[in-house]
This record gives sequence, structure tokens and C-alpha cells, in this order.
Amino acid sequence: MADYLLSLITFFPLLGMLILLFIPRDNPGLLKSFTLGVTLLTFLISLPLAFDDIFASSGAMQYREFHEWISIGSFFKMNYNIGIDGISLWLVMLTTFIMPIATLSTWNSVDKNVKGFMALLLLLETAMLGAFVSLDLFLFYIFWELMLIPMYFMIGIWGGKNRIYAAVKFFIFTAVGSLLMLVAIIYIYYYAVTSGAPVEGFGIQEFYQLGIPSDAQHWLFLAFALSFAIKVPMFPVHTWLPDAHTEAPTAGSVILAAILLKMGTYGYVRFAIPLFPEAMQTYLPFLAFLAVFGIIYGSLVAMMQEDVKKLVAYSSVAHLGFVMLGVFALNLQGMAGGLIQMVNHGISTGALFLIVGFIYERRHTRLISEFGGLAHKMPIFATIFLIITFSSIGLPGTNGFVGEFLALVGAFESGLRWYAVVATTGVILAAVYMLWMFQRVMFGKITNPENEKLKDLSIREIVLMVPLLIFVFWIGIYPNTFLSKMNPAIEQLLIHVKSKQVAVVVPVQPVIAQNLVLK
Amino acid sequence: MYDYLWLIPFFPFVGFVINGLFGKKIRNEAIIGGIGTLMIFLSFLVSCGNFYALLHDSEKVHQQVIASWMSVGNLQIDWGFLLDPLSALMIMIVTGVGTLIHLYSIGYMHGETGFYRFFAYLNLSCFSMLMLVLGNNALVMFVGWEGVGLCSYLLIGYYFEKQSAGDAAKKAFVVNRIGDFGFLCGLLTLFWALGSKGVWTINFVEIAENAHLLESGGVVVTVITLAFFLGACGKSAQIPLFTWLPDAMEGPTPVSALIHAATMVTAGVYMIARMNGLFAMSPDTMMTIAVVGACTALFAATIGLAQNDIKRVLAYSTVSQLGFMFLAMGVGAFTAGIFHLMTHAFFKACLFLGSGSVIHGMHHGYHHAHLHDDPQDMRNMGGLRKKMPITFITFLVSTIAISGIPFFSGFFSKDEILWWAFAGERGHWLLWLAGAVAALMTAFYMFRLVFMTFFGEQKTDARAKDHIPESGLTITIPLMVLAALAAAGGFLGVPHVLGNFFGHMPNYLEHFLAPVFEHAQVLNGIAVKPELAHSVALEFSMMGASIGIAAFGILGAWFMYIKTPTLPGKFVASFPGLWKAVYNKWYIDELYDAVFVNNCKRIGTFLWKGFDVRVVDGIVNGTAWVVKGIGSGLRYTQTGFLHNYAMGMVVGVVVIVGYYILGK
Amino acid sequence: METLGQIAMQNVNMAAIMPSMVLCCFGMLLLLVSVFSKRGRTAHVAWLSIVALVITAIVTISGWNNPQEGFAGSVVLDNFAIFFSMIFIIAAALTILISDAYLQREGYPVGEYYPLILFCTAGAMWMASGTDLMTIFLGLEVLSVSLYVLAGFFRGDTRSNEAGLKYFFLGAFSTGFLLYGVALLYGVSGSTKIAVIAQHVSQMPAVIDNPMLIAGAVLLLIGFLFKIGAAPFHMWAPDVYQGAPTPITAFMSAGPKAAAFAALLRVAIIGLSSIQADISALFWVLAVLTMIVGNFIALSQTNIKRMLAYSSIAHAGYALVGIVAWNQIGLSAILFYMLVYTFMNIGAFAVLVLAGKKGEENLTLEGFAGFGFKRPFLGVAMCIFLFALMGLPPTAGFTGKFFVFAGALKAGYVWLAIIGVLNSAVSLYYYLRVIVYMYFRDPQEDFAWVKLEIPAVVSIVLALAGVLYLGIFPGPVMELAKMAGF
Amino acid sequence: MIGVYHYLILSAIIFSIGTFGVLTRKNAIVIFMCIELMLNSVNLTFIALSRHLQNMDGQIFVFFVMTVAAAEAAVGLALMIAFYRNRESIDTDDFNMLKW
Amino acid sequence: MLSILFYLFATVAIFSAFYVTKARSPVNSALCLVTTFICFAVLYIMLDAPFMAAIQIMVYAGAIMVLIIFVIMLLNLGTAIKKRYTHALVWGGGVSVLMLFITNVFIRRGEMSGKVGDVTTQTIHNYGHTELIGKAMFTEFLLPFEIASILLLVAIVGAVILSKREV
Repeated sequence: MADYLLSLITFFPLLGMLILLFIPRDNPGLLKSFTLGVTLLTFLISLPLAFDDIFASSGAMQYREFHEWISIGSFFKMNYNIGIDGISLWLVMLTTFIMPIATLSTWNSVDKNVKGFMALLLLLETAMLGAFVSLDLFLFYIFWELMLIPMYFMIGIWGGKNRIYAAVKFFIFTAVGSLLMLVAIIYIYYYAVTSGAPVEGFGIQEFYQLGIPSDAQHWLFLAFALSFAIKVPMFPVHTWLPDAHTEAPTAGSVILAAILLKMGTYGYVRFAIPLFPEAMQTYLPFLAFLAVFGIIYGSLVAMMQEDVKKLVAYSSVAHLGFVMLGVFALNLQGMAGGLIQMVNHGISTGALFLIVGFIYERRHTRLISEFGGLAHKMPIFATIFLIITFSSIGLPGTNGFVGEFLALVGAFESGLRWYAVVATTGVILAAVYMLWMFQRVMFGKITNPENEKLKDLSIREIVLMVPLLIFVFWIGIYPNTFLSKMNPAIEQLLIHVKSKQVAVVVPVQPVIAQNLVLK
Repeated sequence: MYDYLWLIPFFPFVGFVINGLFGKKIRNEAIIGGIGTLMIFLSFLVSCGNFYALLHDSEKVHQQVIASWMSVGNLQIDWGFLLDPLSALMIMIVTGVGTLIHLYSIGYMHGETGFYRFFAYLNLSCFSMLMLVLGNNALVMFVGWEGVGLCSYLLIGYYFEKQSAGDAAKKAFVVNRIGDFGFLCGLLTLFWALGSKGVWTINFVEIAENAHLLESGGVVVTVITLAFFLGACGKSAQIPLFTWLPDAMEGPTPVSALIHAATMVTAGVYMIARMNGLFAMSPDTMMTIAVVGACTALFAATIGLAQNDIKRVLAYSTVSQLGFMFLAMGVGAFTAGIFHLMTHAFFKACLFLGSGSVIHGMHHGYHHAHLHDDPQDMRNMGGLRKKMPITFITFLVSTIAISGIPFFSGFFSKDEILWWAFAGERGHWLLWLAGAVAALMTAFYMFRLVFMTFFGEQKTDARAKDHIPESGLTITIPLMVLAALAAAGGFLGVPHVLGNFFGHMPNYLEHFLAPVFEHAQVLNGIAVKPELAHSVALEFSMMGASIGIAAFGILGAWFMYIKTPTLPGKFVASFPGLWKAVYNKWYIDELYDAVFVNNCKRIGTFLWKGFDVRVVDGIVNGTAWVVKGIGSGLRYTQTGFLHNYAMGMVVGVVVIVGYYILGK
Repeated sequence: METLGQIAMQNVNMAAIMPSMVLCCFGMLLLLVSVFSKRGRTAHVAWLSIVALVITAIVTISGWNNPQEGFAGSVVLDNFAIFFSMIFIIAAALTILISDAYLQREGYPVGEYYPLILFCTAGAMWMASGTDLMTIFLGLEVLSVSLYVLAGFFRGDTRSNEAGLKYFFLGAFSTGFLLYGVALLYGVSGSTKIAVIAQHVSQMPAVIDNPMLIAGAVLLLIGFLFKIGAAPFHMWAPDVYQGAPTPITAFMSAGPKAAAFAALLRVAIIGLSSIQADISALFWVLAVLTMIVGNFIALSQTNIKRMLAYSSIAHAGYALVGIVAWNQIGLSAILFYMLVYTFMNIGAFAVLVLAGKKGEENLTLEGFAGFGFKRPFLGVAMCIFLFALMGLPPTAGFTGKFFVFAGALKAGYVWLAIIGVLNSAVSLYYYLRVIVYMYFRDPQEDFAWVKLEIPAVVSIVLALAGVLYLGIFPGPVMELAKMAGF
Repeated sequence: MIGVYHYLILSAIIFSIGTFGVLTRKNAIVIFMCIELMLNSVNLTFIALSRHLQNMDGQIFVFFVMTVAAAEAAVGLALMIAFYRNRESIDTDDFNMLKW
Repeated sequence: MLSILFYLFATVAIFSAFYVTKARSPVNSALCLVTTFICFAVLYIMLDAPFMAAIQIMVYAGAIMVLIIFVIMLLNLGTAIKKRYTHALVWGGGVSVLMLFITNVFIRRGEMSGKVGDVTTQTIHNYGHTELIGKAMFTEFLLPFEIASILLLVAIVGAVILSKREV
């Protein structure tokens, strides 16, 4: 059983989807319950991973599965090669954890073509899980692209007014990047084959050891970096995000924010950085600049938004800037901070989108100016919203703080000190835009008579939020549960990256090397 | 006893959880208020136990680690508590004053719809402050640090339906966040700086032990301390980050008392005291702190002169008194600063609660008469001493204390600060002068307040005038306790020169706190200048001067508001510009709005509508547009006419073949 | 002295032409059948032609790994030819399955339609298996002439006429160039046999600098490029594809295109390998041009059939990338890609065939509004075909493109690969637009006229199976494609 | 002496004239005739080369080209007739239903 | 002598070919085309290919041209209205001239280095041209010959289908 656990987790939703196709379409209740059941079961099946102590002691890949998949003589070998380590563990868990919540959030908001939505939801889960567990670049790419399709439909069919533009933009924007990455992937494979390295297919672990010459590394890295940067999204390739988020249905936004964006950051950690350590070194200042700029930029733009969802979307740009800064610190704290911030962002921003969804379902508008004084009518909602707001701001004791702090510590310890200082001002701006929004929505007198009729959260909606709140505080107060299991994997990754950088970079790039020694 | 340290923050937290989650269901005010007060009182009892234990313990530093918080490589952070004389004193103040404020609130908040919410916030606030005080490392302190910020947000925004309350709450949090930015930067730089010397820690005890690794007076330590000082500025409302504090009176009055006296604003002072080892190493920072403190003291005092809102006067007085504390810190008089912190907690809590009592009464009167006048405006008061005798007496005692009349608490603490400012190695006579003038103004505006409120004709609307009762017991008991403390608290820190007169009464506080401060002071040569150290005459004359100043201030107030009540009006008429500037708080808020807030919004709007939508997205959509345009253009090559197609083919053939034939 | 007959018989090797012979026999049989069947009844002819194709397929496959040469080296049935023949057979079969109801609907139930497709297929097979330019040329002509007829098959429909005429004129015109090229090659080498040309060219290196050789080679290739629809010889394609009967469009864009690729590959790689550098350079430019023209113009189309025509041009561009690579992977990738393209393109056209009203005026984007909701099966199928055309995993479109670009990258053509993928990014837009209309717009009509005819559904299901199977498990087929390479 | 080059040049000239005709004429039948002209010029090339190289392959090819020309003529003219029936014209400017 | 004949017929062929493209009436074009074909037939004879000359006359000048003229008559195509576009002329002419130039270049520079076969003039005289053709056709080129038959079948069927009036 354990041998096939990962496959089971990954493909269980797909199996569910296939069964779902046989449920009659005129029974939305059953369809939703079934989907919820499948996602919950997936979560339950994935729980043993979270409790496995092996991750705390070993940074190696666990739960490996390896089967030959495509093998064409001397041309290609692609393998079904999956496994997880402490880095992907929590992202897998995040995925299985968020999906039931997202499903539950559709209860009242999705009423047309429920079957299609549920099927896409399950397909999406398989794609996302697959991308997180893939250890073969080709396999990864397949899941990576597969993710686009369900999301495209979710935005396009169940989205808001401007959904078509948003959906198409989302799709093409992301695809452009990934297509370039495809070119790079093939190139690496051929480099590996021709250099005589002992490669079995597109396995990344073997690719790590390649030592691709630095001039090739540069453009390969750029291709990967662009692809992931779009997904993250980093400034200036972020503009698909506000549109996609604004138009997507609540469940779509939640998944998009909570998991899909993590693909980009995860991509950096798993692929872009370890595959091209030298190029990473060269582009580090530039990318770090983009990350920091994204923090400030996202915050300032978020501040002036009139649409709550857009505000949250831009805040994502800022938050993921912290993630990227942490990752680019290339040290233990920074990486750990980045990774935990990924999970945090998934939880907090996911929750924010749910919250926006709640009021959207009630009022069918997301304009801040339409609200005001909601705290009177919806005290429970106000409380939950407040907690999530502060989690998003990064109040100590909530999850947001741990991530931001570790990322900043990491950046400070590395050569990115000044970037970190600038990034820290994001802390101020986060408070400004979130609280301003909160004030305008929740505080004050009820000026709009429509708002008089609002009802507080239902039991279902509370049930939806409670797990998220638990993790807001769990990660905030005792993040070691998570940190301890990611540390070994990060350490191993860093040892690899550093060894490559020191070995090759020093003679070529004296300035950077100096920084490295200082660290 | 030390093993129960964790109980001190734990109790308020329990209170917060109970009231927060179930308060709405409980409904009964007595139970809610009882739980809230009981919890903080229990915490006070544990504090007393710990304090007592520490008092009789030769080992003055005790740490208790509850659990590991973050553990990543060389970054090891615990949930840990630290009990040393400094934090012991602070927990006594916080829990003690806190208990009284809780008690007071039961009466004051009677009948409010969000009663449970209020007590939950109060408990949370105390919890945060206790975390801040007790944290054994900078990050746990930061939890409390931000926690009190959060609570100030919640408490100030308690009347969230009021626009001004919401604004004030947000302003408080955001301004605090600016400070937090400094704190965080300082913390990170410190962690890295010590780490690069091989000591990866942010534990206070270890920082103190290893501070010597950093170059004394060097850039690194200056940067670290300045960053931390920025944090302190935010939390303790120093120039330039003081603007949130006066607005904070938007919350219910007990909130002001809690924030201004027991929690929150003292955090900055406490933090500097906590890291005195580091601060002492950087004379530049110390000087900055002193100057900023002095300026704030002076500046806030000037504003206080002209306010008519009873709480606003008190608020500026707080800013001013905090300036004194920073002045103390800046000149190295850590003990004096903490001493003033303590006495200020007593009398300012009493003053705020007293003003609350007055407002409560006024409100009651207006409510009775169905009027909507401002119950906080002093111009509507007057002659209340007969209506509210207890309030009046306690208020008067505290006013005397803050004004620096001898043997009341404020006298001792303020005088010690002024002495250090004048005679300390890091002092300067200008600092003293600023402090002295501020003290003069303090005496003046505080007595102006008393005179306008309690003396003279009652100017309240006739319909409401006779319906202003004395407040109930839950309100007056705290007032009386605090007044007693305000009166007598000063004897904990009697200066040596005076102590000799009181039968060699020792300076208890100095002895008690010595383990915390002495090391750094000795190491960095912070002391009273040796040539002045034993000049009893000088010290006495300084004391005399400050007494004179206080008396002068009081007399001035008496002259202007009792003797010739027309004088202020004349004064206003002769200096309209000046008065207006002072009345409008020197237009600082407007300045900040114009410079920072509006520009920030403008930049945000520009980045969004001008840059993000036009440029960034413009490039994206532009690319799509160009591609589509090329497509629609190319489309018309497909004319549908046969000869065009044939022409295309022939041209293709000619070009290709021609290229190979002629190009080769 | 041997008699002429004996000499002739020595050259005969029926095994080498078995598939096409079977097809031709069936074609003639079916001509007779249709002559003697009742007017307006064509279903039995259709089913018989399916039988013919199945038998041919069996015959074809049985020759795998057993290369048969014959007719004095003018034809060879090697793995390459077999692989391509299978593509033609599949294309023809899928086309025939969607044709019958369509012909009924459009009012042209003419039985000769099916034999013409079979002859066309046979012509394609000769192109793929011909080793003499003469065989290839005649195969091409059989294919072309049948297609002229099929394109103009709806003789009462002006569009169909126009398509047939345009195809005919431009086809004949390009034949002129092709023939001129053959003549020049003949002049240079003294033979029309590919092997002889190759031998001659390789033995005399000086020949490489011979302008006549290059001119001949280029003109010959241009003849094939015309059939492929590569820019700047693509201009007939959109008009003809739009005007021709939809099943024929489907067939044309898959079968004959593959046939042209087959001939092109054999001629270029076997016959002209010594001027490989020149040809690669030429095809580099043409591939880029073709991709750009196809994709960019498709962006502004509103008629789905015409849009697919442009997309077909673009796909030819992708496939040309494989020739530029000029290596084993590139070659096998083209074979694979042609097979994949057959499935996905005919699949997409099959949906169009079912969705159209008589006269097909409704095959526009607007006409497809809400189609996906009203006709879920066809909607999903169309989506999968479109995703395949976009080149998204896990469909065959992805693996096909992957192999092609892999070939190019292996040969070091990084920029070509980048241009290729960027082009496919552009292509996303117009494919997605169909989906936008199908799913994101509210239905304007109820699509009640759409009947799920069983043969057409079978065709769609087969195409779906092909697209998904080749997408997820491309290994075995790619292995075959590799064995089919030279 | 007339060599193979003369014939080749002649056929090139005729080929170009044929092309010219295709490009400039609007009458479908004339265009078709011009295409025949082109095919004929290629035939001439084949035969000239066949003589030059002294083998028969070229002439065989010509034979097939003629077959093809005949077949194309049959189909092409049939198409033209069908078109004419619908549009009363065989002017190529009237091939204008399908464009862009 | 032969040169003069060549130049004569070449000139006639060129001019009549040119007139094919210029004649206003399709019938005139057709007649000029026939002239060209006949000139070509003469040239074939000069190239020792009498059989090709014969079928050139029979197939082209006979069958195909008759078909064309028949269609012209059937469709009753009169003199084309003069609506040639000058830019088409200019472009067409330019491109054609350019093509001619390029063709000339590769013909002049090209070398026909192919293996010279054994079919000399002598052989043709000995065996007879038709026999040589026949032999090649039925031995080496048997398959193309068969394919050609299919081609013609397809053409017939196609022509019948397309020109049927009723469905």
C-alpha cells in the first residue's frame, strides 16, 4: 500500500471524476456531496504523509515510485517517477487540505452545470498533486500544463462579467512561459544525453548533477524563471492575476491563490535553482529586485483598489514577493521561510477569497464602496475576517508572521540585506491596505440599505473557515511541526546548490563569490 | 514560584478566550466583567508572588522556556519568559493597574452592547503587554509588541460605527507598524550582526552577555539601536510618530487609561531599558533618544496648553511625559526612566479614569436632559468638585503628582530625570532646559484642566446641570487606589540627597533595578558627571528650581482661569495665529496627510491606473493587439483572386530559386 | 533472348504494391456497385469502402519489417511506406465514416464519392512508396485529380465549384514547377530514380555546386510544399478547405498532406542528402513563415472551417521543423505528427460535420455559442481535439509537438524551437476562442438538428481514442515511427 | 550547331511565357491553356535532355506528362463547366466567394 | 540547315505562345496554342523522337485542344472584355522575366553530368523509336503505366460526375 500511496493520492481525485461522470446531472446535491467526499478522502489518504517522521530525519525523496513510461529506443526515456520530500510534502498536504474547503465553498455559489464544475475540480486536484510529486521533468510538464485546462474552464464558465478576457489571458499568459520552459527541458535532456551523463529519462535528480555549462545555463534558467515567474506571479508579468482572480468563482480563486500560484514558487525551489545554480547566482540580484519591487508595488496598487477581490489579488503579488525573497536568499532560514510562507499564503489568501465569496454571494458585488458597517450585521463574519486580515498582515502569533520573518531573516543573512530592508516596509503597507479595506467594509455605519438585510455566516460557512483558522494559529504558534519536516530537505538542496556555485563561480565571478564567502 | 511565570500571561488569555468566544452567550455583565477582572487579578497575584520571590532571591535572572517556536538551522527561537527585576516591576504595574482598570470598566461600560467584546479586548491587551514584558527574546517581545498594537486597534476602534474611531484605530495600527518596521529591522540586523560574530541569538540575556562582541559606538550597533528606537518611537508616541496617540481617545475612556498608563505606550521605554546594554554602547543613539524625548516633551506640552477636550489634554500630557521618559533613557538614567514610567502609570491611570468618571457623569446629565452636547468639552464643565467629590479629590492628587509638587510621586521621578539631564555624563543643560520648560507647561495645563473642570461656575447646560452624579463604587475604588499610589509611589525611589533626610531612606528602586542596568552603565561610563556627583547643593538647588517651576505653572493657571477668567480670551485675541496653530496641534496631522498619506495614495493610484493598467498590462494587451493586427493585416493577402495566389507562388519560386542560384 | 513479357514479369513484385492494388480493385468494384445501386443510396458503398480499407490495412500491416522492392526499383513497400499508408488508411476511414450522413444532408448522395477517396488513398500510397520520381509524380496526380473532383464535388454549390477550380488551377500550376524540377534533376543525374539521383549526387561532389541540381531540387520540393500548404505556396489552402465538402477538407488536410510529406521526406532525405545544408536552411525559413502565416491569419477568422484551414497551414509549419532537424528524431517525429494530426484534425472536422446545418452557414464562432452545453459529448470531444491542436498535454498534440521540437533541439535549432513554441502560444488564442464560444457564451440556438449519427460518432470516438492514447502512451507508436525512418 | 542548351533555353522561354499568361489572364480557359504551355515546355526539356543523356527515361516521362495533361484537362474542364452553370462566367475574378 | 529549322520553329513557337497569352478571344488563344504544339512536334522530330512528335500531335493538338475548343464553344465564350489590369501585367511580366533570367542562369551554368546511356541515334535507327519506348514502358516503367490507367479512370469518373446536370 505504502508503495503506491503517492499514486493513490494523486489519481484518487481522477478516479472520483470518472465515477462522477456517471452521476446524473440533475442532482447537484449528490454531485457536490460526492465531490466533497472524494476530496475529503484524498485528504485522509494523504494524512499518513504528514505524520511520517522520516521527513524530519532525511532530506531524500520518499515514497518513490518509478516505472518506465515512454521509452523510444535511443530517442527518449520518460519515466513515471514520483516522490516527495519535505519541500513538496506540505504543498501536497496544502492541496489535499484546501480542496475539500474549496468544494464546500461551492455549495451555494455554483448552481449552473454543477457536474462540470465538480469534474473540473477533481481533475484539477489530480493535476496539481501530480505536479508536486513529479520527479521527472516531462511528467511534471504534463501535469503543469494540465492544470491550465480546468482552471480555464472554471474562470470562463463560472466567472464574472469579464470572465472571457480573464480566462483567455490567464491561459495564454501562463502557456507562453511554460512553452519556453518546454524548449529548455528538451535542451537539458539532450545535453544530458550527449554529455554522457547517466540519465534515466527526465529525472531531475540526475539533471541536478549535470553541471550544464554556464552560458547554456543562462538561457535555460531564463526560460524556467520566466515560466515560473509568470505563475508566481512576479512583477512585471503579474497582470493576469488580478483579472483571473476577480473573475474566477470563489472556489476557483481559492484554488488559484492557495495552490496554483505555489506552482511557480515551488518551481523555483525544485527546478530553476537547483538545476541552474550558477545562472541563479548571476540573476539573483535582478530577481530579488523584482521580488522586492513586487512587494512594494503590489502593496501600493492593492491599497487603491475599489474591488475587494482585486485588492486581495494584488496583495498576493506582494505576499509572493516575500516568498521569492526568502527563496532567493538561498539559505536555510530564507528557504524555510519561503516555503512556509507558501503554505501561509495558501491559507490566508485562500481564506480571504472565501470571505470575499461570502459577501459576494450575499450582495453580488465586490466593490468596497458598496459595503460599510457590516460588522453590525455579521459579527461572526467580522471576527473571522479580522483574524484572517491580521494573518495576512503578518501579525506575530499568526502564520503570516512566521513566514515573513523567516524569509527576512534569511534575506538578511544572505547578500540581500538591503532588499530585505526595503521588503520590510511592505510590512507597513500591508497593514495600510488591509486595514483600510477592512475599515471600509466592516466599520462605520451601514450606509447602503441593501446591507441591512445581510445574514451572518451559516454553519457551513463557519465549518469552512474553522480549519483554516486552526492552521492560522498552528503555524503561527508552533511552526516547528512544519519546519522540522522541511529542514532536512532544504539542507540537502542547499548543499547541492552551494557546492555547484562555489565550485564553478568563484573564479569567474569574483564579486558574487565574495558575497558567498561573507555568508 | 518561577515555574508559574507562564500563568501571568495565561490568565488574561483565558479571560480573552472565554469572553471572546462565549461572552455573547453569557450576556450577564457581572459574569463577563467578573471573569475579565478576576483573570487579570489572578495574574496580579501570581505577579506578586514572583515579585516577592525575586525580591528575596540572590539570583536575579530567571528564564522559563515553554516550547520551541521556530527552529531553523542556527535560528532557534523559543516561547520563553524572562523574569528579572525590570520585568518583575513591569508585570506588577501592568497587572496591578490593569486590574483596577478592569474593575473600573465594569461600571463604566455598563449597558454597552459590546460589553463582552470590550472585556475580551482588555484581557487580550493585558496578555499582549505581559508577553511583551516577559518575553525572554526579542521575538516573543515582538509578539506582545504587535499584540498591543492589535489591541489598540481593536479598542480604539471599539465604536467602529464611528468613522473617526475607525480612522483612529487604523492610524494607531499603521503608525505602530512603522515603528514595528524599525523593530524588525533592528532585530534582523542584530541577529545577523551577532551571528556573524558566531553567536546566533536574539535571547535578551544572551544579547546582553554578548553585546561586547559588537564594536562599541560602531556603525552596526548604532544602526541596530536606531532601528529599535524607531520601533520605540512608534509604540511610545515620540516625534515623529506621536500622532496616533491623541486620536486614540476615540476609544472608551478605560481604553485610554489602559493604553496610556498600563500597557502599550510604555512598551517603547521598556524595550530600550530591556536592551540597555546595546543602547548604552551607542552614544549617538542615546543622544538622539534624549533629543527626541526632550523635543517631544516640549512639543506635546505646548499643544496641551490649548486643548479644550478633557481627554485630549491628558493625551498630550502623556506624550509629553513619555518624552520625559525617553529623555531619561537618552541620558542613561534608565532607572529614572522606569521610575517615571511607574509613577506615570499611577497618576495617568488615575487622571484618565477620573476624566472618565467626569465624562460618565456629564454624559449621564446630558442623557437625562436629552442633549447631545459634547460631554468631554471642558468649556461645558466647571464647578464639578461639589458634584463629584471623590473624583475631584483623586483627580487633584494625581494632578499634583504630575505637576511635580514635592513628595508626590511625580516630583521624585521627574526631578531625577531632570537631574540626570543636567548632570549626567550624557546630559546637557539644553536638555534640562527643555525638560524644565515642559514641566512648567505641564503644571500649567494640568491645573488649567482642574480649574476648568472642577472649579468656578458650572457652565453645563441648565437642563443637565443637576443630573450629574458621582460615579459608583466600581469606578471610585480604582480611583482611590490609584490616587493613593500616585501620592505615595514616589517614595520607592527617593534620591540619595533627600533620602538622607528621611532617615537614610534608600532608593529602593535603584537597588532593585541595579542588576539590570548597572552592568551596561558601568561598562559604557554612564553616570552623573563626577564633578557634580557629590554636589549636594547643586542637587538641592535643582530640586528647588523644579519646585519653583511647578508652583509657577500652577499659579499661572490659577491666575488665568480662576482669578481673571477673561485673560485666556484676551490672550487668544492678541495672538490668534499662534493660538490657532497650537490649538490645531501645529497642523502636524495635516502635514502628514499632505506629505505621506496623500502622496502614498497618489502613488498607489498612479501605479495602478497609470502604470499597471496602462503600461504593464498595456504591453501585454498591446502585444496581443499587435499580433492580432498583424494577423488581420496578413489576412488580406488572401484576396481570393486566383492570379494573386499564382503570383504568390511564382514570387516564392523566384525568390527561393533565385536565392540559391544567384546567392551561391 | 527473353521475351518482353518475361522481362516485364521479372520486374513485377506484387507484394510491393499490394495495398494500393487492393484499394484500386475495391475502387473499381465500388464504381460498379454504385452504378448498379439505387439512386440516393450510398450507405452500402460507404460500408464496403470501410471493408476495403480494413482489408487494405491488414494487407499493409502484414508487410511490416519486410521491405519489398519491385517494378525495377520504382516502388518499395518499406516500413516508411507502410507507416504512411496506415495514416492514409486511417484518414480515409475516418473521413468515410463521417461522410455518408453528410452527403445525404447536403443533397449529393453519389456513390462514386467513395471510390474516389479510395483512389486518392491509393495515389497517396504510391507517393509514399514510390522510389522513382515518375511513380511519385503519377501518385501525386492520381491523388490530385481525385481531390479536384472531390473538392468540387457539390457541383451545384458555387463554393464547392470555386474550391475545386482554385485547387485545380493552382495544383496544375504547381505541377508545372514540380515537373520542371524533375526534368532538371533528370538532366543532372540521368535518371528519375531517387536512388540513382542520390548515388550520382554523392559520387560527384562537384555536383553540389551545380546550380541546375539545386534549382531542380528546390523546384521539386516546392511542388511538394504546395501540396503540404507551406507558405508562400499555401494560399490555395484556406479557400479550398473552406469551400470543399467538410469531410473532404478533413481528409485533405490529413491524408494528402501526409502523402506530400512522405514524398518530400523520401526525396529529400534519400535523394538529396548531400545538399542537406541548403535544404535545411530553406525549410527553416519556410517553416517559420508557414507557422507565422497560418497562426496569425487564423487569429482573425470567424468561420471555424476556414480557421481550421489556417491552423492546418500552421501545423504543416510545425511538421516542417522536423525536416529542418534532419535527424532520426525529426523524421520519426514527422511520421508521428502526421498520424496525430490525422486524428485530431479529422476529429475536429467530424464535430463540425455533425454541428453544421445544410449549407454550413452556421459554422461560425457565433453559431457555436453555447454548443458545449447543448451537446455535451460533441462539446467535450471538440475541446479535446482543440486542446490537441493547441498542443497541450495529455493529448497527442503535445507529444507530437514535443517530438518535433525535440528533433530540432537535438540538431541545435534552438531559435527555431523557440519560434515554434511562441507560435503555438499564438495559436492558443484562436483555438481557445472556439472554446470560449462553445462554453462561455450563452446558447442562441438549441442545436436540435444535430443528430449523433453512429458512424460519425464512431469516427469521433476513434479519433478521441487516438488522440488520448498517443498523448499518454506515445511510446509504442513512436517506436514504430522510429523503425519506419530511414 | 544546335545543342541541348538551345532547347533548354527555348523551353525556359516558353515556360516563362506560360507563367506570364497564368499571372495576367482572367479567363479560366486561357489560364488553363497557359498551364498546358508550361507542361509542354517541360516536355521539351525532357526530350532534349533525354537525347543529350541518351536514355529513354525522359521520353517515358513525357508520355506520362501527356497522360496527366489529358486527365487534368478532362477534370478541369468539367469543373469549369460546373462553375459556369452556377455563375454564368469563368472569369477568375468571379472566383470570389472564398477569401480572407 | 538544322539550325535554321530550329530557329524558325523556335521563333514561331515563342511568338505563338506569346500570342496565347495576349489574344483577346479564347479561340484565338487555342489556335495559337495548337501552332505552338505543332512547332514542338517538329522540334521532337529533330530530337530523334518521332513517336513523341506523333502523340504530341494526336494527344495535345488533337484530343486536348479539341476538348478545349469544344468547351469554349459549349460555354459560348466570346471575346473577353478588355479588363486586364496593368499592374497585373507589370508584375506578371516582371516576375516572368526575372524567372526567365534565373532559368537562363542555371541552364547556362549547370552541367548535365548524368551518366550517358546507350540509346544513341544509331540505336534509335536500328530499333525504331516506338519500340524503344514500348520496351521501356513495359519493363522498367510498368508500374507508372498502370498508375496512369488508374489516373485516367479517375479523370473519367470525375469528369462524368462533375458535368452531370442532375444529382
